[in-house]
Formats: sequence, structure tokens, C-alpha cells
Amino acid sequence: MMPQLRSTSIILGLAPIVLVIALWQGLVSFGFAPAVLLPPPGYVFGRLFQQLVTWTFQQEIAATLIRLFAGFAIAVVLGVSIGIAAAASPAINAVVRPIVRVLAPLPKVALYPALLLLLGFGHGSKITLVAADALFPILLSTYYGASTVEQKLIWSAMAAGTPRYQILFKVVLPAAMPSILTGCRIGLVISCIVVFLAEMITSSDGLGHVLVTAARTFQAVDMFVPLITISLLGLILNGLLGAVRAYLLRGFPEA
Amino acid sequence: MISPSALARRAAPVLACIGLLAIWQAASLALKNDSFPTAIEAIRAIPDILGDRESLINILASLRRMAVGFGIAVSVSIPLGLLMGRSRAVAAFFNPLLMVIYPVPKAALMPIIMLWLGVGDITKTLVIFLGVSLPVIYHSFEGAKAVEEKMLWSGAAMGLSPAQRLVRIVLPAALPEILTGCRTGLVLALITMITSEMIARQSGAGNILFNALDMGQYDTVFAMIIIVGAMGICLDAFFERVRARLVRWSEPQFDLPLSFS
Amino acid sequence: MRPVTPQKPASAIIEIESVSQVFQTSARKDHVALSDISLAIEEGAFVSILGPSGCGKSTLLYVVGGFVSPTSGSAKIRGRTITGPGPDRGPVFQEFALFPWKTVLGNVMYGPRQQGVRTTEAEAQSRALIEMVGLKGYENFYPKELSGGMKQRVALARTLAYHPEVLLMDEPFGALDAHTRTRLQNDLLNIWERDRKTVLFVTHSVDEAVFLSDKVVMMSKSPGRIREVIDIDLPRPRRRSELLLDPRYQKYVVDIERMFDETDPVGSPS
Amino acid sequence: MRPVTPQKPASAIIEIESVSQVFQTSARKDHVALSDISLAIEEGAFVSILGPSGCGKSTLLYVVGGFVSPTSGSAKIRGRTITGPGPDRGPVFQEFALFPWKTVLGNVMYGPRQQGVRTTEAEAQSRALIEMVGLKGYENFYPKELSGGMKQRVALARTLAYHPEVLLMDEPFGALDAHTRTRLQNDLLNIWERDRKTVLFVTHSVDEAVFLSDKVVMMSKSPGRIREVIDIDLPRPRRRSELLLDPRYQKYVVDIERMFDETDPVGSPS
Amino acid sequence: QQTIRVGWTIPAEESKYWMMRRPAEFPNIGKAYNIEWTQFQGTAPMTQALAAGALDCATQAPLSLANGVVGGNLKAYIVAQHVFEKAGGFSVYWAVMDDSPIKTIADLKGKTVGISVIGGGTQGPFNLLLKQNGIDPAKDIKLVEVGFAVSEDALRQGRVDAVNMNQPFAARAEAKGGTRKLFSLSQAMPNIVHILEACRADFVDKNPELVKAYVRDITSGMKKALANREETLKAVNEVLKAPIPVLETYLLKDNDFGRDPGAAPNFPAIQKMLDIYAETGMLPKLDVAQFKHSTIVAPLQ
Ligand SMILES: Nc1ncnc2c1ncn2[C@@H]1O[C@H](COP(=O)(O)OP(=O)(O)OP(=O)(O)O)[C@@H](O)[C@H]1O
Ligand SMILES: Nc1ncnc2c1ncn2[C@@H]1O[C@H](COP(=O)(O)OP(=O)(O)OP(=O)(O)O)[C@@H](O)[C@H]1O
Ligand SMILES: [Mg+2]
Ligand SMILES: [Mg+2]
Repeated sequence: MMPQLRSTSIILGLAPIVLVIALWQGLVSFGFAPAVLLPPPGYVFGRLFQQLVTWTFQQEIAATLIRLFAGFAIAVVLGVSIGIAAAASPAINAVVRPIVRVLAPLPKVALYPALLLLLGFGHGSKITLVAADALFPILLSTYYGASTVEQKLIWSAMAAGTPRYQILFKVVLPAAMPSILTGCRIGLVISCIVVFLAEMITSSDGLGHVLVTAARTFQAVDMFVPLITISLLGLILNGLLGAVRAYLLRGFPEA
Repeated sequence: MISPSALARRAAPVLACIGLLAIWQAASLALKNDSFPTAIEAIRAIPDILGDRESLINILASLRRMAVGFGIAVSVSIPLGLLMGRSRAVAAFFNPLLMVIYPVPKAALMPIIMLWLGVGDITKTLVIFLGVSLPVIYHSFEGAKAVEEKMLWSGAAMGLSPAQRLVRIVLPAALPEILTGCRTGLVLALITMITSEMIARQSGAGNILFNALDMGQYDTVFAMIIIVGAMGICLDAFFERVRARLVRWSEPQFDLPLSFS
Repeated sequence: MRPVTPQKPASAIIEIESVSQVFQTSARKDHVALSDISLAIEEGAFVSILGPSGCGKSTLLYVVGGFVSPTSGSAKIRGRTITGPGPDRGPVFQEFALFPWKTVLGNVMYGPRQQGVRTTEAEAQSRALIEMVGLKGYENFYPKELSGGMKQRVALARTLAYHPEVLLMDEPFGALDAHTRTRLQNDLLNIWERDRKTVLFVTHSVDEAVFLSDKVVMMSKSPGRIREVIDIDLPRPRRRSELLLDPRYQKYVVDIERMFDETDPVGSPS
Repeated sequence: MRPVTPQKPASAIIEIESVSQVFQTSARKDHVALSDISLAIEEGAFVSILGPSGCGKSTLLYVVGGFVSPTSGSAKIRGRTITGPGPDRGPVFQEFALFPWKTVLGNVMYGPRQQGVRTTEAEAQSRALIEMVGLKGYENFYPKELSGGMKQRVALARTLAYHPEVLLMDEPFGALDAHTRTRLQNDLLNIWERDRKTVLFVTHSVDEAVFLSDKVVMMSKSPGRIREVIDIDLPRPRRRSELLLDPRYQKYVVDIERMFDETDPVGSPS
Repeated sequence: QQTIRVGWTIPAEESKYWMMRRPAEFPNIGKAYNIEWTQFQGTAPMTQALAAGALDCATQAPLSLANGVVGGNLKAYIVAQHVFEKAGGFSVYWAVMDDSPIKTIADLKGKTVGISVIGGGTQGPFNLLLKQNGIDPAKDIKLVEVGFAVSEDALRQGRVDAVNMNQPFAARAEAKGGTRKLFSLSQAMPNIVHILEACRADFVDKNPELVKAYVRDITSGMKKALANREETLKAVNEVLKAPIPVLETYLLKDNDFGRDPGAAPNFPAIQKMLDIYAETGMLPKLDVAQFKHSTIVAPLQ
């Protein structure tokens, strides 16, 4: 029963992706877009598989992934801890809340030049930008998740002798986990976008860099290869996150 | 009459902002970096922007796009998210698709988007739409998944059709979670409102900001950042008020008894 | 154990035919909650279900309610297989499942409004029901502001408000004090006698079951089966004060309690 | 109504001194849940609280547990004012409040682990308790996979597992069938007699209260006050079968039930 | 009344800034035809926009336009020219700190060098110069992208050892002092054409009169810009938001780029640039003739 369910859902999930690719092919075939702007999918995937086995392209992917993971990890750690601390302590909340209100909606890319000068042209500036952009969705979800934790769960743990600071790890964190993971999922997608954007603006390696160099010289196929790659990376990472979620939330009714 | 603690609570945001500015000021003085002006320089540039009729029109144009993008995104994403949350098939259908589409940076697709939608409002609104819809869809999705089954059963037993259940039970029950998504969406709306104007610009707050950035006028850049931050505060405060009204029933009855004070 | 043959009188409104329910647990094991249950319930009958904790009483109600479909077997209402919930069968859940975003009045009015009753009328009816369950004055309270017993009474009122033909009640008086419980038992009997509803009533109180029912279904665990179906042959209308002195009543209670003690209520999961 | 003078014997472990609890409802009105409650509980006493639904029994337990601080008055344990929860007072909540991310075993082991008991030992103890409450075989089930009564038993085991000095039990047997209930009553009495715990026990069953308690506190509504404190002067150890035939026991039950009937349990919010 | 969709950028299109900011000075704008202005970040996105048909005319650099032709099937005419490097005027240059040990181009070996856009218009002449001095631009230096706006800071912070400078940032940096010029693009080739105006060929062919009117206005805009420096400073200030005192230091002075009084494109110079790009392997060989329209080209009266 279960494996069958899984295979139907995989088919269902593949269907729209196949449709999108078919639509793409259609747009090209029927001339809605010139091939120089939108190359046919067959070419793009062909080039992608060619590229995937090359050492240079793998290095570009590695550079992007390092930035993506580092930035995302920092965002998760900071977002979850600040979010929980703010939910748990009115004093911290009073400080964090206005700061979040001001900092969250800032367009972080505008700070990118300053970051470049501060942290250099390497990984540091990009990781910081990714972390800064992915932080707030995670923080906000954590905060709301943590501040609506069922009161009696906390009471039960306190009565069992759990010290206050440990309540945060032993009750608030697991109880807020569904919300935190939703925030992480959004943060992950944003990380993908931002790492790419940062590499597009200024970089000498990474998928974003591959894309801009291709775009400047109108190498449409080479431009779409990194796009498809980031797309697939997003899909894979999200699948992994989904598995983590299913494991962490196995006790929750919604899992 | 205001009690000292209430006074402290009122003052906290102001103090936090002042603290932020002070840290900024100190950091920029320490770094001595032209592209990172001091807070005072940035604040001094604000009146120039706000005093300029053209800049105001620019900012209003951005806000209008943001409102439109946000509105459309919310009205599309909530139903989609709720449907995904209540139907395995819908979730299985859309989830991979969304996860393939969203990570692609819109800036990279500009040539094709321009091909079909031009360089005007539609393109920018689309970018804002995509930014906002991401958190709203996923929070609605998870919120709908977590709705207590027996509440739906009760509704079904009263004769609510599946569609009615979605609107009259899943929606209100998931509302706190949906609003969390909307709040994140609001933040992203402001960000994408600016960044959507990075590559192609006609009028808008991002126009001012990126022009200044291209020209190395960092005091204007940071003045715009302050202005956007201020908009963030206002929108957020307004949003919190709406939220408090809508989900009063779900507020925890006691504060988390964990304060370390 | 005696095999129980399904009784299927011509007037059966609900027929449960060799229903089994198997759950998959997180540990990926099958867990049998109901095993080959067959039961027929006559129209207008008041049937109680007694059984040890965890024997599958709630699960059985869910099957009749159409909320879950059984792993095998089928449940029918008026001859039609039950495929989903409907306003003909009104559940009162063990966990109440009130709508937290609605006040007491809002919760109770929900059903009638859904059935198309005019607002003023629905409100009047709902207020009467709220008064009946002893919550007058709490109309504008939200569920989180109520005590356990109060929530339970709101859940009861909410279901009664839309007049389902069949009531599926899962320990509806479990969280109530003896006094309130007695009052509501009487109210329920009055409603039942007036409207001749069919009631499927899960309870832990043997007293209550005998007092209210035409028929008591005793379930046993390991895994959930029907152990015995006992017809309660006591005159109606019943009045508690009279009944308590009736030796037949006492015999029923004592017999059922003895049967209970014979079963081992503590089974392990299959 | 007779005024109740607080009894304060020298050995009182818990003293509740003119505690009032006022809630603000969403409608921005004050709602008095407890009004000027005073009560002293001796060390090692088994005290039951009886009262109509919504009279403030749970709220009173929350105050003693230190989960909420009363609007006025104070609660003390061993002379120290209660300012927060502590492992000396173990609650069993009416709503169970199990940790959904932990299995049955994980829930029960939580307390002992927290108290620093070694894992193997904590697990052995927990398994024994799980067996005692009749859930052997369900150790790896998650709360969502349990029936109402099973959850309640896990909640009971979870609290017993860390050996609090004072047990604060809110209808801990409310969702159980008669047989399981009796067994657990006996188990609880055994534990209590062995460890001489102090127990504050909310119940709706007059029987149960008289059978278990040294003292029965009767509360009334409008708004939550203590109506009567009745000492139950029955010999210990008590055995149900003997007690049922004891005319003193029967008199207690009848008296208390009569008192109940005199109160109007259906009050309106103040 | 027809509309022409025009892309523009900053910082050196004074003629267009006049048209945007002082439309009243142009009898036809807003009457005979309309212009829908869209500003872009750099010329490369505008090439894409032209190729996608989202723009009709746009500011282009020779390289980006050529890229559009080679890779994007773009067909376009060069109808006017904005700025070029005149002899004795400003030429984009690479700066180092005063106290830097780098004295010659050859010293750049192993250093970190900033360039505004990797693979951009300046890289052809830049690569040529490096090669002439025995440096392989691909291997011997570490090239990083540093936009003109931050180049001064990047240099002063030591993030790069040498970096390219453009107006108005060069003027600002020079005013502050502490940096010196290492080499300039004029060493590779004189009269480099930086930005020009290009229109899509199909659009021109369909609307010759419209484009003619537009080119006429560009021509007259250039005239006005050169004739009335005072007003030009104001217009540029409005567009760039750069303070007039900063503009005052270079704009339309000797240390600025050159502007042709009739905004006429210098096709031979453009051809030379295309040749350099071909020589450095950035482009295949191209003939500038394909960008020439027989009649529609500045100056038009
Ligand atoms: N989702 C589930 N997954 C696995 N097992 C389940 C699930 N839901 C219920 N069960 C099991 O099914 C059995 C019957 O549960 P049910 O709730 O019907 O019992 P019940 O008779 O209502 O008990 P109670 O009187 O305690 O409410 C229990 O053993 C329970 O563990
Ligand atoms: N958060 C709250 N806001 C307002 N009123 C509340 C709140 N919590 C409880 N009350 C009120 O306090 C009163 C006492 O509630 P409590 O839960 O203590 O009753 P109880 O005696 O335990 O009842 P039951 O036997 O039904 O569980 C009730 O009238 C309830 O409506
Ligand atoms: Mg049940
Ligand atoms: Mg209670």
C-alpha cells in the first residue's frame, strides 16, 4: 500500500514538470521565443549532462553549494536560536522585535558592495548575504511556532524538574518543529536564489558566474545549464528536507 | 498613567532603533569605508529624498506595485496552499513543480520575461508576486496539514462540502499559520519591491537606490535603506494589529513562563 | 468466547458487516483495532457500547460516521454503504473538536446555519440548547476559556443543534460531574423519546448504559471484537429514581459488571 | 452557606490562603474562577476535590502546581510560597498534555531522565509503570496512535515515574472503563500507602472520592468556592469489596450526593 | 502618435538626459512621438532587451552590441554615438596606490586586478595591453569583478592591487589623492568608442520616420548639451543625483570623455575595436558595415 502510494505521488509530481518541459519545447517549436533566448530543452539537457561530468563544472557547483550550505546553516542556527529566545523571554523579545522589524525588510543586496569590501570577493561576502536573506523567514516562523507552544506541555516538563533553559531545547524546540521546518524550507529556497544572485553580481566562480558570462555573450544553452542545475539542486535539497521533516515530525498528527 | 514596565515596553522599540543606529555609526567610523557611510550621513540624506517630489512619486509607484503583487500573491497562494495541505494528490502535483520553479533567480530569466512581458510594471509585479507567494503557499500548506482531523469530520457531518470545509474550517483553523506566512511574505514583498528594479528601472524606490549604488552615492543608498526599514516598521505594525484581531482566539492564554528575568 | 451472529432485523437503520480496521503505526507495524465486527442497529434504538479502554469503540463510531473507511467489511445506513460523513449522522467526539475560532454560541449555531436555518431562528434554538446544557451566560466565551466539562457540553449542544437522525456519541458525559451528568442523561432521553432518534452511545459507565439503552454491546480487546450483545428489557419512559430500586435493573448492572471482570481488559497490541 | 474556616494543622504540607483567580475573557470581561479559597492539606493526606463542571477545580490545581499565580492570595508548600512548578508536585492534566514527538516509553522516561536517573534504570522503571497501567506492548506507539483512555494512562505513568511528593491529579481516571479504573485506583492506593505521598485528586465520581480519600473537598460554583470539607473516617487499608458493604461508606456517598443535589450546579458567569 | 521604447543607463548620455529632463526644448517629443524610457543596469541587459524586442533603441557598447549580433541574432543599426576617448581627454585607466610596488604593466604578474565587468567592453583592449607586456590575462593575474562605483574603495582597502577607473569616480578619487594611474586604454588604441545608440533594424525599417525624429533629437540634444554646460550640469545632476560640485570637476572638461558635436558614430574606430575583440578571441571577425543605415544616422538635422 505504501510503496504504491509513493509511486503514484512520484508520477503526479513528475507530471507537471514534464508538462513544463513540453510547454517549453512548444514555445520554441512554435516560435513564441527565438532559440537564442530560449533554447530547446533537448539541447539544454544534453549540454547539462555533458557538463555535469566535467571537472570545471563540478567545481562551479561545489563553489555554489559551499556558499549555499554555509549561509543556510548560519541562517538556521541564528534564526532558530533568536526566534526561540525571543518567544521565551519578554525582555529579549522587546529588543529583538523592533530590530527584526527594521532589518527584515531591507533589501540586503544593497549591502552587497559593502560586504564585498568588508569580507572580500571570496566566499565570505556571499555566505553572509545568503545568511542575511534566509535568516528572517526562519526566525519569524520559529518565533511564531515557539510562542504558540501548548502551555501544558511546558508545564508538564517544568513539573518534571526540567530547568528553565532546558525547556527551550526539550519542549519548545521540538514542539515548534513543524513551524521551524516550514521556515527552513522557505529559507532554503531563498538561499538558492540569493547565492545565485550574489554570484551573478560579482564573482569569479559558481553557477551564477557561469550564467552571467554565458548571458553576456548570448550563449543561451550555457545560460540555461546553470539555471536547470540550481532548479534540480532545489528539488533535491527540498526532497532531503522533506525526509528530515518526516523523520523529525513522525510523532505529530500532520506527519 | 503608564506603569514603568509598560513605559519600558513602549520605549524598547525606540531604544532598539537608536541602539542599531549607534552600532552602525560606530562600525562605519571604525571601518572608514566610503561605501559604508555613517548613520548620521545617511540620515542627513533622507530629507533630500523625501523632499523631492519626483522621489516621492517613485516611492509611491513602488508601493503600488508592491500592494498589487502582494494582493495577488496572497489571494492565489492561500487557496493553493490550503488545497495542497488537504489533498495528498494536489500536494504531490504541485510540490515538486514549485520546488523546481522557485529556486531559479528571476533576474536570470529577465531576457525571456522581457520577451513576453516587456520591462514594465507587469514584470516587476510578477517578481514581487513570486517572492510573496513562496512563504504564503508553504505556511498555508503546513497550516492546513496540521488542522485537527476531527474538526473537519465535525464539519463534514454537518453537511459541509469539501470546498466549504476548506473555506470554513481549514482556512480559519490554519489562519495563525497562514498569517505567519503573510508576515514573511510582507517582508519579502518589500525586498523584492526593491530588487525587482535592479536590472530594468523606470520609476520606483529601487530605482533611486540602485542609481545611487551605481553612482557610488552611498549616503543616498543608506538613506533609502532607512526609508525602506521605516516602511517595514509601519507595515509590520499594521499587520500585527490585523493579526491580533483575526486570531485572538488562538493566542496563548499565559505568556511562556520562561522569562529569565 | 461465544460467536456473535449478526442480527439483521428488517428495520435495521445501520448495519455493520464484518468490519475490520487495521492501522499502520509509525513503527511500520500493523495494528488491528477492529476485527470482524458485525452489528445491526434498529431504527430508533438506543444502543450503548461498553468495552475496555483501547478496544476500538471510537474507531467503530468513526466507521459508522463515515470518517474512516474500514480496512475490510462495510457499514451501511438504510441499506446504502456508508462512504462518507453526512448530516444524518451527528458525532460527539471524545476530544470535543470544537472550532476554536468560534464562541460557544458560534459553535452551536454552526450546524443549523449550515442546514440553512435562518440566523435569528438558529440563534434562538442554539441559545435554548446552551441553556439546556447549563452554559447560559457563556455564549460569548471562546473554547480555550472553558473548562473540560464545559467544552464537552458545548460539543454535545453543537451536535444536537442540527438534529441528526443518528447520534454517534463518544463518552459525551465523561468529563461531567454526577449531577450535571444525570440532568443531561434525562435531557438526552427526553430528546430521544420525543424525536425517536437512533443513538450509538459509547460509555464507560455500566449504570449509564443500562439506564439509557435498549441494547448494550460489550466489546473486548485483543483485538477489538464484539463479546456480547445484551437486550435491556426495562420499561420506558424510565425514571432514574424508580429504576434504581428495580431489581431487574440491578441485575443487569451486576451481570454486565461481572462479565467485564471476566475479560482481561489489558491486552497487548496484536 | 456555612463559612469554611481554614484548617491549618501543624503538619500541613500545602496551605492555600484566600486564593482568588480572575480571568480576563476575550470579551474583555473579568471572569472569577476561584473566589477566596482557603485550604490546608496535611502531609501524606489523600484529598479529593468534587464539584460541578466549571467550578474551578482545575484552576485550583494549577495554582498549587505553580503554573498560574493567583490573582490574590497565595499557596504555600511547606511554608514557602509557591512561585513556580517543581518536581515536588507532579500534575496529571485533564487534557493529558503528552509530548507528541515522544513515544509512550519516551514520555514516561522523560521525568526520571530529567531527574538524572541512568537511562537503563529509567527505562526499566518506566516499562514497569507502563505495564502497570496496562499498556505493555504499546511502548513504541506515539500519542496520536493511542485511544483517549490509553493517553490518559500514559499521562498518569509519566507523572508517577518521577516520584513527586505531591500528586495533583485532574480526573486521571475519567476516560477509563470501570474495570481498568478499579485496577488503577487500587494501584494508586498501593503506591500512596507505600510512599505516603500527598495526593490532591479531582474527580467527578463520588464513589471514587469516598473510596480513596481522607478528606473530600466539595466546591460550588458561582463563583468557585469551597462549600464543605468532609473527613472520610474509614479504616485503611481499604478494599473495595469490603467497603461496598460498609454502611458508613454508603452513608458518605449518599450524603455527598445529596449535598450535590442541593447546590445549583448550573451557575452563570459572574 | 507613436511611441519608441528606449533603454538608457548612467553615467554619460547627456543628450538623452536632456531629452528626458528638458523635453520642452525638443519640439517633437511628446507631440510628434513619445518616448518610453527604461533605465538598465549596464548595457548587456539592454542588448538582451533589444534581442527580446522589449526595447526599440538603447544605449550600447560596441562589444555588447556585437555579442547580441553574434549570439542573439540581433540586427541593429548604430544611429548615434555618445562618448568616446578623445586625444588628451579622459581614458579609462587602471590605478594603483601611490606607494604600490607596481610600476609597469609587467609588474601586475601574480596580482589581483579589478575590472568592472569580466568579459565586458574594456577587457579587449585590457587583454591586448597585458599580452603586449608579456602577461597572460587568463593565468598570470587574478581577475575580480569590481564595479566602477566601488573600485576606489576596493583599491584603498587593499582588496585589489590595481583597478579600473571611470568618470565620475576617477575625478573623485583623484581629488582625494593617494592613487596613481598605471596605464590607460588609450595606450591600446586611441579614440575608443564607449557607448553609442543602437536601434533594432526591424523597428527602423518599419518606422523610419519615427527613428529619424528620434535621431534628430539626439543630435540636437548633443548640441544643447555641449552648448549650455551650466544646464547640462543641472540635468546630469537630476539624473545621476551626483552633486554638482563633483560633476563640475570633470564634466565636459578636458579630463572628460570626448563627444562628437553631431553625435556621429565613428565607424572606423568601432571597426578597430571589433578587430581587437576578434584578435583577443572575444568575438569572431565582424564588419561594421552591417550596423550602418544609409540615411538614418546622426547627425540629422
Ligand atoms: N492512528 C492510529 N495508528 C495506530 N493505532 C491506532 C490509531 N488510532 C487508534 N489506534 C489503536 O486502535 C485501538 C482502538 O482505539 P480506539 O480509540 O477506537 O479505542 P477506544 O475503544 O475508543 O478506547 P478509549 O475508551 O480509551 O477511548 C487502540 O489500541 C489504538 O492504539
Ligand atoms: N483562560 C480563561 N479565560 C476565562 N475564563 C476561564 C479561563 N480558563 C478557565 N476559565 C473559567 O474558569 C472556570 C473554572 O474553570 P476550571 O477549568 O478550573 O473548571 P473545572 O472545575 O476544572 O471544570 P471541569 O470539571 O469541567 O473540568 C470556568 O468557568 C471557565 O470558564
Ligand atoms: Mg475512544
Ligand atoms: Mg477541569
